[in-house]
Formats: sequence, C-alpha cells, structure tokens
Amino acid sequence: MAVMTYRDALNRALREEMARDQMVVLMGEEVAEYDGAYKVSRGLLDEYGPERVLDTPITELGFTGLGVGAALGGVRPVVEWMTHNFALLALDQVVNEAAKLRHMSGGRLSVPIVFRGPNGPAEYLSSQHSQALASYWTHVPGLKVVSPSNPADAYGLLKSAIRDDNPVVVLESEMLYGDKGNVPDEEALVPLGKAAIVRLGSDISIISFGRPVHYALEAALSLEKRGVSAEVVDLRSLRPLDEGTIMASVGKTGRAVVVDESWPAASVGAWVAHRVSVECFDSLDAPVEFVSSEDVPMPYNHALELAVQPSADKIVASALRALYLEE
Amino acid sequence: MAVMTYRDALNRALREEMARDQMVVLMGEEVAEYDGAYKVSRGLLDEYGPERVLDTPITELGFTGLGVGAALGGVRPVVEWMTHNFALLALDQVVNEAAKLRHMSGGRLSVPIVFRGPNGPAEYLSSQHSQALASYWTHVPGLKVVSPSNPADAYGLLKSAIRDDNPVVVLESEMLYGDKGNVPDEEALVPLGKAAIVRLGSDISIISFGRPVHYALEAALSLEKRGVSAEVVDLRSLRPLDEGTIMASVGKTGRAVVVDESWPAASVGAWVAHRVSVECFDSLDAPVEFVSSEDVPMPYNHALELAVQPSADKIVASALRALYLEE
Amino acid sequence: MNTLKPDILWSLRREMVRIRKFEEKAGQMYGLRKIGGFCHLYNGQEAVAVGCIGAMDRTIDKVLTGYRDHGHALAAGLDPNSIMAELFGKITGVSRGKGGSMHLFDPAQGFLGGNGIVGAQIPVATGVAFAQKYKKTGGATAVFFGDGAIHQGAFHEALNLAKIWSLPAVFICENNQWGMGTNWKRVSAVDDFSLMASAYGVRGERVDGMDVLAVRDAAIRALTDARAGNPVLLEARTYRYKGHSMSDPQKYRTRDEVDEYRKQDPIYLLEQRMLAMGAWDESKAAVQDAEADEMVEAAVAFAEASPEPAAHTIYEDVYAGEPFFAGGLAHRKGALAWQ
Amino acid sequence: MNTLKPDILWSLRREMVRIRKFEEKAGQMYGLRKIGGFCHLYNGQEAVAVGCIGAMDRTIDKVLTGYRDHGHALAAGLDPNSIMAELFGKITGVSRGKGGSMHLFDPAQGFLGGNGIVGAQIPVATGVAFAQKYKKTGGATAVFFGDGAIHQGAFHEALNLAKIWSLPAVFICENNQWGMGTNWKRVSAVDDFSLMASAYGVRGERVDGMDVLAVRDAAIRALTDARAGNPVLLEARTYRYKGHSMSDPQKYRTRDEVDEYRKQDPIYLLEQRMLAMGAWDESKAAVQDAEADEMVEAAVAFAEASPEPAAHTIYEDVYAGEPFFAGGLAHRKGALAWQ
Ligand SMILES: Cc1ncc(C[n+]2csc(CCOP(=O)(O)OP(=O)(O)O)c2C)c(N)n1
Ligand SMILES: Cc1ncc(C[n+]2csc(CCOP(=O)(O)OP(=O)(O)O)c2C)c(N)n1
Ligand SMILES: [Mg+2]
Ligand SMILES: [Mg+2]
Repeated sequence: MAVMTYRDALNRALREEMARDQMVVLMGEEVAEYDGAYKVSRGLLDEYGPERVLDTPITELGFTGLGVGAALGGVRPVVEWMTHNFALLALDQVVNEAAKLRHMSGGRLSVPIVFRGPNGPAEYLSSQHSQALASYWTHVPGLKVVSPSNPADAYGLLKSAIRDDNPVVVLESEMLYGDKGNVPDEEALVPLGKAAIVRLGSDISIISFGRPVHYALEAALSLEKRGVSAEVVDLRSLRPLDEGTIMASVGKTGRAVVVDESWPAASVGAWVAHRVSVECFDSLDAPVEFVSSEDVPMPYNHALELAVQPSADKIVASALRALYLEE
Repeated sequence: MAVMTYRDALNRALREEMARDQMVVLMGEEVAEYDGAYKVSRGLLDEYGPERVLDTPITELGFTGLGVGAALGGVRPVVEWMTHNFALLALDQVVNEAAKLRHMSGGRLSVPIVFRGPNGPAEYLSSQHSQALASYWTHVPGLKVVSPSNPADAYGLLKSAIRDDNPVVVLESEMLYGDKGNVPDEEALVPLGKAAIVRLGSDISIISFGRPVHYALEAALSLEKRGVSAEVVDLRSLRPLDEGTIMASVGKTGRAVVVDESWPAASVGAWVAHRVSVECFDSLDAPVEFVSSEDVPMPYNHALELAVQPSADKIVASALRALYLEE
Repeated sequence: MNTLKPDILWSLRREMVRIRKFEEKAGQMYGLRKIGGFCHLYNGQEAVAVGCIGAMDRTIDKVLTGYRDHGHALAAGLDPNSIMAELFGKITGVSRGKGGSMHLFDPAQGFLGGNGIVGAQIPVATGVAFAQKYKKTGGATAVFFGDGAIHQGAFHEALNLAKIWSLPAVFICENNQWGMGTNWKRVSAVDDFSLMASAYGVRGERVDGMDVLAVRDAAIRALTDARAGNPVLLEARTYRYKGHSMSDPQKYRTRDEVDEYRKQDPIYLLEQRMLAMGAWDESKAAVQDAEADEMVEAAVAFAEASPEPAAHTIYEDVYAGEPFFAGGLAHRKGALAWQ
Repeated sequence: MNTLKPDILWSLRREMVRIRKFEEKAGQMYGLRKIGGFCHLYNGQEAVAVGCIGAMDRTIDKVLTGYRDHGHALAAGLDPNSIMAELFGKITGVSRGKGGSMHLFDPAQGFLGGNGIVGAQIPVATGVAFAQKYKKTGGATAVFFGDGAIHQGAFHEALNLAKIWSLPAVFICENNQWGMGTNWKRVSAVDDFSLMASAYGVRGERVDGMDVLAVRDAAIRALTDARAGNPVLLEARTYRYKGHSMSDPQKYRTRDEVDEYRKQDPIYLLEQRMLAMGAWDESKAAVQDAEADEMVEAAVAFAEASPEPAAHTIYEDVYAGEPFFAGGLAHRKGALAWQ
C-alpha cells in the first residue's frame, strides 16, 4: 500500500495502461506540454512522447469526435476534457456517436474510448465553471459512467475504463485531486458496475458518489455521536448501477438518504432515490431523503456557493428527518 | 371552438404573437421558404417577411447562440430546432448562456427566448433521430420547459412561452403534429407551470406529458373495462413542475404510474416518481410504477421501435401491478 | 485521363449504373412502404462516390459519409442484398435492422457509415485518419458531406486538427446545391467552398462532380497528398435529381432546373466520353445494365425473404460484453410482452 | 493617425494606465485571498480593448468578451468600484457577487460580458448585432476572443451567419500568442488569423495590438464597415505579461520572451509617440497616474467596506418573475440553515 493523491492515482493508471497497451493514447487541452490543467497527466509526455500524448486546440466537439473515430480505427483513446463543463460542447459526439455507433451498426463497430476530466463544483468559479453533470451521461444507454471518490477507486476504475470495450465517462472531482489515500502497490482493477460499502451501519443508508461521499462519511460520524449508526454506500459506478448493493443496504436499514451534488430535477440522485423507493417499498420506514445542490446556478461568492451544495450538516438534518429524530 | 391540428395550433400561436409584438422573430433551418420541415411555420414568411422569418444555415450552435444574443439585445426570438436531437449541438448555448446569463449578471440581463421543435420518437428513424431529451433541459435551473400533448395546449403554452421573460424550451412531438383537437376561438393562454387533470378517476393516477398522455388515456379506457378508475394527469409544464396538482391526485388515489418516453435513468419521469414517493409516502398503497422507454437506443425496425417505447398495454400492466391485480 | 484503360471506364460505368438502379428500386420500395422513415437517394451524384471511392485502396482506406449513403456503400463494395435488407429493417441487414437507410456500415469494407447528424462524420473521420497514421497502416480516409454540412463548426474544428496533425484525410464536400429546401448560396458566405481550405492551410480544389473521370483524377491527387500527411479539401459540384428525402415535395425548385442538370448526367457524360474515345460497346453496356437489374431484383428478393429481427434483439448491440438495463429486469419483461 | 488631437492621446493613455493599475491591484488582492478562483489579468493587452472600445459610440454600440474581461469592462466605462466589489464577491459588485472576475456585465454601458466558455461569446455577440440591425439602432457590436478561441466551431458558424445576414459585427481576435500553456502556432493551421476571413467573404486585417493608435485606426475602419452591414475580422497581435490566470506557473515560456514584449509595452509605445509628436507633458502624466492610483485604492476600499450577499440571494436572479424550486421548499430551508 502506498499513500498517494487522487491525482497521482489517476496518473499511475494512465501510465500503467499506456505501458501495457501501445494503442492507448491521451489527448486533450494542455495534457502534454503543460502536464495537464490539473496535472493529472504529469510526466506522460516525457515518458510516452508526442505521438501518444497530444495537446489539442480548444475544440471540444472536434477532438472528442476525433477520439471516437480513432477508437473506431482501433486506437484506445483517453480524451481529457479540461472540465466536464466544456464537454457540453462535445455532447453530441458522445451521445449520438460514441454511445450509438455499436448499436446503429448492429454490433459491427466498437468504440473503446474513455472520456474523463473534473466534474462538479470547484471554488469561486461561478455558474459556467461549477456544475455537476453526471446526469447528462448517466441518462444515455451505450455509455458507462463512473465517479471515483478516493485514490484507490480513481486508480482502479480508470484502469478498468481504459480496458473496457465501451465508451466510458469518468467523472473526477477537482476538489479531490489533492486528497490522499491508500492505493495497492500491485495492479488492482476496480470493476465497473460495483458499489462499495465504505462504512457499515444499521440505522440508515447514506448513498452517494464522488466528492459528496466525504460529506456522507462526515455526517455518519456526527450521527454516530447521536447514537445513529449510518451505513455509507459509495456508488462508484452510475451506469451500470449496482442495485444489488444499494437495495441490500436499504433493505437492512429501512431508511435512506441519497446525496448528489448536481441539481435535483432529472438527476442521478433522484433516479437512485426512485429506484430505492420502488425496490424497498416494503422495508422503508420513511420517505427516501434526497440532498442535492440547490436548484440554482452556482454563485461566485464563497459562502453562497457552499450554501448551494450538499454538506454534512444537510445530510445529518435529512437523516434525522428520516429517523423521525428531527430537532 | 375550432378543430385544428397541433401543427396549426402552433402556427396560430406564432402568427398571433408575431402580430402582437414586432420584436418576435422566428429563425431556424427551413422555417421560411420551405414553410418548416414539419410545416409548423407555414405561411409566416409570406405574412411577416424575411426580416422576421429567417432560414439559417445548418449550424445549431451558431444560430442558437445568435438567438440568445438577439434576446439580450431586446428581440424576442423563437428558435426552431428541426428536431431536439440536433439541439445537442447547441446545448452549451442553452445551458451555459441562456440559462445562466441572468444569474451571472446578478439579474442585469434578461434572455426572453423560446427554443422549440419536435422531441421524442418518430418512426423508422433509428437512434440518432428518435430520442426523447426532456431531461437535458429539465435538469437546468434558469430554463422553463413545457411539453404540450394536444392542440389547445400547444397553442396556449407556446403563446405563454413567447411572452415569458425567461428562456423557455418547448418540446413538441412530431407524431402529434397531425393530431386534431379543439382550440378556443378567442385568445387563450395556458400558464407555464400548471398541470391539467385530463381524466378524472379515483383508483390510480397516471402521470405523463407529451405524446404518452395519449397512451395513458388509452390505458385508462382499458382499465375502466376492468373496473379500475384511472385519473390522468398531464404535466404540460416540466419546469416549473406543478407538484400541487400531482400530489393532490396521488393523495386521492393512493397509487401512481409515471410515464415518460425517454430512457429511464436520470429522467424527468424518475424525478416525478421520486417526488411522488416522498410527498405521498403516507398515502401510497403501492410503489410508484414507472413506464419509460427501454434503456436502449432506438432501433430502425418498426416492431422493435414500438417495443422500445411506452404503450397503453405497458401502462395497463403497470397499473394492475400497482393495484395488486396482476394477472 | 484519356490514357485510362477501357476496363477502368467500364468499371466506373458499372458502379454508377448499379447505384442508379439500386436507388430507383429503393424509391419504388419506399412507395410500397417496404422502407420507412427518411430515405435519401443519391441519383445524380453517382460520379462523386464512384470517382473517389474507385480511386481508393480498399484494403487500407476508409470511407465515411452522411445519411445519403446508399451510393457510397455500394461503391465501397457492401453487399447489395444486405443493404436492401437493412432498408427493409430485416435481421439480415448490414446493421441488423437497427440502422436503416441512414446507417449503413461494413468495417470489413472499410465503410464506417452512414451518419445522421449533419457534419458529425467529419471529426469522426478525422479520428479514423488519426488511427491510420498512428498505426502506420498507410491508408487514408475519405469523408463525404454536403453543402449544408460545411457550415457546421465540426468542419472547422476537424480541418484544423487534420492539418496540424498531418492526418491522411480527404474532405469531400458534395455540393449538390441544395441542403433540403435551401439553396446553398443563400446560406453560404462564399461561392466556392474550395476557398475555405485556405483558412486551414490545406490544398483546396473544385471539381466537376458530374464528371466521374475528373472526380477520379482529383481523388487520386488528393489521396496521394493525404497519404503524405497533407489533408485536402475537395468541392465536387454536383446535383441531386430526387427530393431531399422521399417525403420532399420539392416546391423550392423548378423542373427546368432539374432537367438542365440531367443533361449533364454523370452516366451519360461518361458514355459520351467512351464513345469519343472509341471505348463504347452497346452490347457490353446492355449486359452491365442487365446485371445491375438482376442485382437489384435479387436484393429485393433477399430482403423480402429475410426474417424480422426477434424482439430480444433490442437489448443486443448496446454494449460489448454483458448487457445491462437501468431499472432492472422489470422493464425488460415489459417490453418483451409485445412478442 | 498623426492628426489625432492631443486630448484623444491623453485619454487613450489614461484608459490604459487605469487598466494596468487596476490589474496590478487585482493581482495583489488575489495574493491576499480577497479574490478567488480564476482571475485572468489583462496586463500587456491594454491597447486592444482601449483602442477598439475607445473608437466606439458608447450610446449605441455593444461589447462582449471572454473571461479576461477587466480591461474591456473598464474601457467600456464600468464603475471600478463595482468591478472590484465583484471580484471580492460582494453584493455591491456589478453582478451582485454571483459572477466574479469572469462575469462582469453592465448593459447600461453596452457591456454584455464576461463569458467563461471559450468562444461562446462569438455567436452571442453576433446575435446582439442581429438585434441592432433588426431594431435599426445604428449600433455595432465588437466581440473579443483569444487565439485559442478562434478554432472553436462557434467562430466558424458565427462568421458565416454575420456575413450572410450582413450584421454590424466586428470580430477581434486578441492573439496574445498563448492559450493557457499552448503557443498559438502549435494548434493553428495558419500563421495569420486574418486569413481566415476569406473563408467567410469578410474583410480581414491584422493589426499591431501593442500600438493603441494602430488598433484605434483599424477599429474605426472596421466599425464603419460593420455599420454598413459588412462584418470584419481583426487580428490584434499582442502579448499577455502575466500567467494565464493567477495559478499559472508559466513554465512554458522564458522570462526573456516576456521581457522582449515588455519593450513594446503599449503604454510606453504611446508615450514615445506623444513625445515625438510634442504632445508629452510629464506633470500631466503624473496627475493621470495619481488619479489611477486613487481610483484603484478607492475601489479596494469600496469593495472591502461592502457587505457580503445575504444567503437568500442564491434564489434571486435565476428567473424573471417568481422564483421556483425543483423539489419544493424543503431544499430551500436546508440551504438557508447555514446562515
Ligand atoms: C445536426 C443536424 N441538423 C439538421 C439535420 C436535418 N437535416 C438532415 S439533412 C439536412 C440537409 C443537409 O444538406 P447537405 O449537407 O447539403 O446534404 P444533402 O442532403 O444535400 O446531401 C438537414 C438540415 C440533421 N440531420 N442534423
Ligand atoms: C470551451 C472551453 N474550453 C476550455 C476552457 C478552459 N480555458 C479557459 S481559457 C483557455 C485558453 C484560452 O486561450 P485564448 O483563447 O488564447 O485566450 P487568452 O486566455 O489568451 O486570453 C482555456 C483552454 C474553457 N473555459 N472553455
Ligand atoms: Mg446538399
Ligand atoms: Mg491567447
């Protein structure tokens, strides 16, 4: 086990997969000479050269589409979006090309590609640069979607994503890049489609993914002080969704809080909450609580932007409500 | 009351609003000389001239952004997307510009614009041309979203959308353009944000929007034959969502089927189902049923494409399940 | 050009006739409701696909196009039976009945579609060229798109990428003068698309798209440049005889305009050329025509006789590996109930 | 150019000095963590905003730009106090603390932002020009964007639209030679962006972006053309002295390169010109400098003294009319708990 940052864990995954398979290339804005806007690709240009680590112009639609074509041609591209906010410009190539080419061709084509970059609120960036866009990808059949919350998962999920023969979207979190955690010394893939119970508990299940998993863990600690034992489920994979793990947890606890840092309507969190309400109808002792970001664009002012997002306090309040322990 | 098609009702709304307000213009691919790909704008070029009815090049991002700027400049553009499928290319301008400019400017800017066009499955078009994309717009604060299911609502909602000072997305349905219905002779606006009970019932609430409302009504007839009284709620407006009407209906019936022709995950339908599960927790006698399209891209083959979509039969089966009357 | 061997001329004619007859039949079958949805015919433009694709090395080169793709698919050597079966939505279709007219594919023939989003194939094709360069296959990629598509941002982004990365790509704008009901001049700031090449430092060339030999020559030059890492933009000035798709009443143009272009029909033009060169043979032509008729009839018979796809195939071809379903098996059961 | 009245020269100098000093102070305040996030300074590029915007008719013309917008905002006459307050995230900021550095706006000054999505302002500005034409205001719109932004599809689509609809728009590419850490030549197929104008049949012109008088002249010509319905593309070759944003370590370039450009500093160049023309006055310059210092100090004092926005303001400015919340009031209560 080595302690490394989320950033370095992603870097290690890229490095190892590029060493393993000559067909893996990395492309995106500033990934090469600048070592990545968030330094995820640090050193890769030096190690693998300009043919495999490519700086693109600022043309999200163009280079995303180019990646899709390269995948059709047998290359296994990792396309970095500087952030998911900018990927909205490339959405058509992901939704209408990457996700559908296998299907439209009756299975004759394969699009082994990874789209990755930071998603979700950062700090002091206002509304165009601080959005959690998981739902845009999770909505779409033909894509797989993962969202690691810690370095080991970042490492293991990115490796699995690169080896998968489907287009996989990786939602990283800018605010987690500097976070440290244990990562196995040996190669350790995390399978796509498997959630993790990151804290065992018996009274309530807190279900989340990405950065808010940390708020959930914080909330669980607070709740513990009040005598409430909270289980925390880290979805890790949003598509496919590991319903087995989720429902087993809620089946046991009888109560659930779902946490998603995106806007509430038509979100991944609301989808998970809906599925829990249906599948655990008979075991639920209270309505499923849902903590999302507020239904507003992100403001620049720091106090306001914190107020807009989920927090440990909001999760605690929701959990207490679900437990009918509201103050 | 006059009987007119959904298409003509939209046409009438455009015509009247253009007559009422000089600032209303219509732009999009083929809207002028061709009278619209689906003939919604028939005759408007002749009536209002090429300065107010403009054929654009096939540049969804460009002309959508141009519309946003025109709205900032005091014009009230109606931007037609030939279909919502192609609007994915323009998504950035809607989500990052239209929806956020008021907010980012601290309320100094106003973006009075309507984006409209057919959404949802058509026939024999395969996966790039047959998608129901309501969730992409409904997810986003700063936008309003409506989805008329009949000519009177098409007329009244489009008029309200044009008069609203916010960006409004109108989801029409290609398969409904030829449908006929009564439309009042006098001007009749339908307010944004109000659902309609289109059929009264007491045993179960079927909640839908757009084209599947017709399947819901069909299902209600079948259910009636089995002695089940189904209420049908037509959401009409997805953002804001009329939770009052929805919850009152389910509060009364104690059972709900939500129907959405989009893919299930992170969808509007799942959001509505989630909200019902939470708000009606104490009155629900069964889990909320959700009938969506299958979680696959749309195939070309007609039998397959029908199998993928919601249908009256699927709704009936779900309703019976919710009533514990499953065969 | 005049030094072309007669068998090449005959082969160009053969390909064009096959396409023409296939499209006529497709139109008929659409009328009989055997084919549904959008069906975009290629009549009039045959010289472009045949001239370009005929000049390519089918073992290493790749072709991509838009939704008006029957002609390119045939020129690329796809099985006419499987194309027709695809138009009929049958399981024996090139895309198993999932793609239909707009989405023909056959990677074995280097034919990668068949794309319905105007302009979207341009960056994708640029990526295919990237893979060719990366894997050092020696191949080049030709991508076809319309006069309407050239204004899409995707074109601009892709050409810049192709140039700065020296990709083996040939960009072919088939200017058939109409983008649906819009005459190209109404939506274009320039009246010669090959001019746009200068914004990307690539060579641009305009060619008579009704003249298959001129197209072939231009394609050979372009492919040579592309293989050397110099992408090229070609504008092929051509014309479509039929409506935009089968449902288009064509009120935006006159019959005279169409007739004017029919006088420069690409098949007719080639035949005149062959006659002038002394390479014409009436009976050989008749045999070609009869073979094309047979091919088309056989394709229809094959499509008719082919089975519909089974209901469970809706869950296939979505993912490599195990399929999965949002919302679990309940949805799956619901859908299969119709069978 | 040499016939310019001295008061115009002095006013150009004043504007550039104000921007330079404002940016220096903004940099300091960032260091003190009074400002957060991305803060893109304009030092070195002052001649572009001042030369162009100074040539505009502020009663009818409009300006849009990207995220590097302090300079344009000041040149457009926005209140420095409210700009600094915005950078501090205060309720007195031009955008009520919601936009921050990248999103300055003041429609009263014809200044419509302040956009964070590279290239997105180009179609929006084209639409503003559309409104000017539609409403016959006589005004024109200037839109600024970087050497990185010019490759975006949005540029291509917008220029074509501006030309075919004869919109009064001036497109100004501020080629400061770097898009973050990427030298413009590495991602561009051409080495002169004004060439790209030919793909849209518009006039293109390259101008020395360090020379405020040259920029002003080019802008006057361009605005005249634009008002007549002929959009123009200008490339202003310039340079940014600071990192891309405050967090950029600038490893991609040498100090020598920066120093080389500092020798052509736009303020210094103008002063030399004034000296040569006999229009220089040391004491007048000192007064200008002192006034700019005072302006900046006052702005900081104003920003410091201004209150933070109240928590409930997160729900404001989202919709015209009544606000509403997906998920109802529960969410709303949750958020307000922090206060
Ligand atoms: C992005 C997008 N916008 C609009 C459409 C609808 N559409 C299909 S074909 C077409 C016209 C294209 O014209 P052109 O590029 O000249 O090709 P042609 O049909 O003449 O071959 C349009 C507008 C689409 N399929 N995709
Ligand atoms: C669509 C989009 N992609 C990427 C970014 C991240 N980004 C912000 S500024 C920038 C560089 C832009 O360079 P240039 O256009 O030359 O402008 P400059 O910063 O030099 O003024 C990038 C890549 C963004 N904000 N938007
Ligand atoms: Mg065309
Ligand atoms: Mg730059």
